[in-house]
Amino acid sequence: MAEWAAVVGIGQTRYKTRRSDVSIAGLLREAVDRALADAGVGFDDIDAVVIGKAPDMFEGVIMPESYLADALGASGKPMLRVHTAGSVGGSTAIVAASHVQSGTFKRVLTVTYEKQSESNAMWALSTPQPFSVHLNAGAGGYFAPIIREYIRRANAPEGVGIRVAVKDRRHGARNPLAHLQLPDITEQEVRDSMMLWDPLRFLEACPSSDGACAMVIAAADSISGNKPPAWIRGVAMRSEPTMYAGRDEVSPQAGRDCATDVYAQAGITDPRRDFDCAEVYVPFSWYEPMWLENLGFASPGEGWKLTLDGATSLDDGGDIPWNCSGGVLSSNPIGASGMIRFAEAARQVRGDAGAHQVENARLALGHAYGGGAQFFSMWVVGADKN
Amino acid sequence: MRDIAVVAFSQSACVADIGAVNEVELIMPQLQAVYAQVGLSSAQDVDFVCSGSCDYLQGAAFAFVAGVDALGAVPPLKESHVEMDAAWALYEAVLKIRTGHADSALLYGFGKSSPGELPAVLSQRLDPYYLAPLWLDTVSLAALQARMLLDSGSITESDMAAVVSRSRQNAQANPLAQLAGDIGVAALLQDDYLLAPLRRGDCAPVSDGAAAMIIATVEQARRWGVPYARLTGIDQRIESHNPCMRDLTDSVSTRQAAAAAGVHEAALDVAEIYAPFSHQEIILTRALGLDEAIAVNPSGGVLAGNLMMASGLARVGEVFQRIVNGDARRGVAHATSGPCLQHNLVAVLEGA
Amino acid sequence: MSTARPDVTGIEAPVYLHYHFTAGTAPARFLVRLREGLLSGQRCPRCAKVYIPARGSCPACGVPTTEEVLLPDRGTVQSFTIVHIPIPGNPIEPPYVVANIVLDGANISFIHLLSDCVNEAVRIGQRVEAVWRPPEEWDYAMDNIRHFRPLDEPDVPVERIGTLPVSGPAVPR
Amino acid sequence: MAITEKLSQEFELGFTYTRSTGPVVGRFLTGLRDGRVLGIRGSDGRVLVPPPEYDPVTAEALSDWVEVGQEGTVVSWCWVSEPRASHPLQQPFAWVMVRLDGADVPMIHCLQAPSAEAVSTGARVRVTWVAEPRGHITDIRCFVPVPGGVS
Repeated sequence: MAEWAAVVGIGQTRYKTRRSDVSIAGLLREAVDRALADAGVGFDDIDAVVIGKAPDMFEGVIMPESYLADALGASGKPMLRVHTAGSVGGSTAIVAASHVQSGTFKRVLTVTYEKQSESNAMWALSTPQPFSVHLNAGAGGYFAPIIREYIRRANAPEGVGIRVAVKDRRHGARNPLAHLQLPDITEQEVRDSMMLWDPLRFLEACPSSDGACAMVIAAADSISGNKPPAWIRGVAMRSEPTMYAGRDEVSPQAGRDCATDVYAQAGITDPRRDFDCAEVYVPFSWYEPMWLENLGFASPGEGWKLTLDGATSLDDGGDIPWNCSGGVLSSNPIGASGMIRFAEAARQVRGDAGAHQVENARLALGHAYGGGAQFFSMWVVGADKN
Repeated sequence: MRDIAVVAFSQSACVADIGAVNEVELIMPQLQAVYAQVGLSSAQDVDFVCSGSCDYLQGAAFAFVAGVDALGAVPPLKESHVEMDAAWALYEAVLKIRTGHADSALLYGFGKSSPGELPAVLSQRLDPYYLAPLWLDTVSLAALQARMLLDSGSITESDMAAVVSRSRQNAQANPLAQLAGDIGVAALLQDDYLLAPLRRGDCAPVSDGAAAMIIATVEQARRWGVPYARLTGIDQRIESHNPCMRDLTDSVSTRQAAAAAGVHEAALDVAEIYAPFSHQEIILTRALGLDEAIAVNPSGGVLAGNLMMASGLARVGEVFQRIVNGDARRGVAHATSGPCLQHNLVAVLEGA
Repeated sequence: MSTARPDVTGIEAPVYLHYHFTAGTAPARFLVRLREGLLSGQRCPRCAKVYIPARGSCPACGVPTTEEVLLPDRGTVQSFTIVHIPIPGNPIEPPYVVANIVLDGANISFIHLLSDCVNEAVRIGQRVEAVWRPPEEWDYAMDNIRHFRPLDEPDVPVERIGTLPVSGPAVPR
Repeated sequence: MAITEKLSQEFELGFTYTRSTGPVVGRFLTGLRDGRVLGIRGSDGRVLVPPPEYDPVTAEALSDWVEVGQEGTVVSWCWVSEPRASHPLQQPFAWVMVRLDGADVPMIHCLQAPSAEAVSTGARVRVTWVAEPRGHITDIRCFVPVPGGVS
């Protein structure tokens, strides 16, 4: 019943620790201008604007769509602001797609961002509320025990996370937009980097970046631009509580259900075989093998073997390259990170991924998650409608 | 496009300070109420859930995440969130149903505004370089807007007081209202200014609370066998952020949204308008083209109680209830967001 | 004249907001009990799982929880991490162990410090007990329990973590 | 079981954000630091102060700079009888929308006046500066009435 929708324009900023040369609006506009140019359209051609970002406390601008309306050419148009924690970049893309898939709009501009350098993520994510009933040990304090449980359960060897950390940074070195440019990174360097939350080392965690990512999503009768469209073959979101009795934190049901849903829409039966590549939200190295299993690319307990076999590496000629752009481990403007995954998946099937292009990519997965690995959003994009 | 129906609505009483109640405790009674209206057992019985809230009201990042604990999201739910009034969650859900990915949706909005100082908090919603550093607050901006209307001769302070008087009168029939009573224009004009030219009565009170709604395709509503109102139009538009760039005596985006939502395609008999300040009700009544025969804010509107992040959704709910109760056949609901009516949503509801 | 000064490229924006926070009913009940030296959870009326600290609902079932269950201060390590970096607002000197601990009789873990142990010997399934501050220091705060420490008991098999019955009386420490 | 003790406590949610301004906002703030008020010309020819980075109508980037006067006319005002600690003035003051001479759109700042009765729409006011401007919107300390000035 849904109308066909496609990505016809993509724009990203260069990701950096600190973009001290632009305002918040200027940062967004850099991505937006590139997306519009890529789509060959102007603001007059846009029917609605959908903006997403993670908590307002990162920049201290409350409900920033108010202030950003002018910079996004939204005057006189519908505007929506999405916030679903770390998965927000993905869910924003899905909400934007629904504007078109619903038959309500022809062309929608969507953008996500984080100007992390304006504050401190550690502060914003652990603001002091009185009577807290939980000890605060930071994001790593939350995720490291889950990783430890994965390692125990899968009986995984110690070096898997290190392998991912190196692979994604080498991928990132192919992507001129990536924040970390570490073409010569070695496993020894990762191993020697400071242990933060055992078993997570400094170089196994994502950086903190400024940046924005924008897309133009259009209906089938409104395709524009000089590049092929990336057809949206399926979209899905799932949420579950942060904690509940019996919850599988290592392989959350919300992630499994979300994948099942989006694969069914896109006619995918064997993700490792059917996809040509995937952009998956991996902010800590060990989440690659964990998500390989959660997303059905590997059987439970087997994900780390794909990683060690080089199956996910573009450099090693793997059959299912993951995060050819460098992934979250190479660039992490939190509110935009999910949309970057969705946009990079679209770049691959448009054949427009430059030095990190997977040859003849026809079908790709974009994935994001957030909160306590409880909010999931995914889409499947293809070079063809079916 | 698929026809969509509102099938259930519930909101909490508007109270100034709800005290020892957290997000989950605030939301859950409203969810249970809307499930009961439709005969559902939980959020598992709808296809999509979307909520609206704002972290800064109570000063904690990710306020909405705790809200998920009220849902019973096991197995996991198709769920989304807007950092906006839940009227925009309704908008997102309508699009979702139109795509065919859902036949029904649960919406909720919640806000516990009492912990913070709302005007100061909302001052940080303004342009972060020119306006927010002045700590110019929303009440002051509304006062500048009111002055322009008064200076233009298009309203008088008595007109503003008349809006407040009618709100208080209407609220006497609304057990959930925070401010109600029989108070006349002359008495209201005796009050001192809070922020001249605004008196306290001209400004909505700050309320804690939550609201929830269930919508569905008309086919699903019939299958459920519950009374419903059809949502025949919904649209929302934003304007320039800088109040100085706009004609503050009008609401252009409300006019645009009203036209797109088809407000004037048939006669109306009720309107629920989200006007946090008395003069804004006059601006909006004019922008919506409402004549005197139409009952405006029979609930008392937000001047009688303002559930931040849920008041917009509650306006839709009020119109729904009047249609289902047989008090009205066709009505318009309005929600606003941003300084001086920057962003407006208009929905049209009709009897089945 | 000041024209020789470099152009302005940035501003500082102090955003300081004041709040009067009130704990929710369920967290307040947990904290009031904690001040008495008791660990109080809530049982879900639908699935019978016991949550501590409870938020006032069973997150899995979406129903209000009201039945109080007092739990002993002994439990099992569900997982853990050794923290090597300082955390804002957290005065503990790294490295230290942060563990997800499930109390006996509870079906959910919470995070707390694990001390009086060899960090490298901490393991999933390890038995632990609370070390309380002296009663005169008790407040409405989780750190009435200074930390947990290992118990000399056999490890709990992984598949049984989070399902153990109440192991003994819940008494004020 | 009925433990109803209410636990309440004050807390401050605070951070000093470091904002980079970009070229447009930066040039305006540089102007303030140097005692000048700069506007920018929009797509419809109107002079806008403070200068938006992007045109409110077309969203195009703007760059046609215009220096405007430091006197102007009150377009609207309201009276703050109880200033907050964060406000630029600590005695009762007015927020004013002022159309500076040479500008087509007003700007909002505060006005120092002895009482509400001393403020009126149409009154002439002028900028006063802080002693040590640093490139910030509050380098304009406030507006003050121009003696005898009525437009």
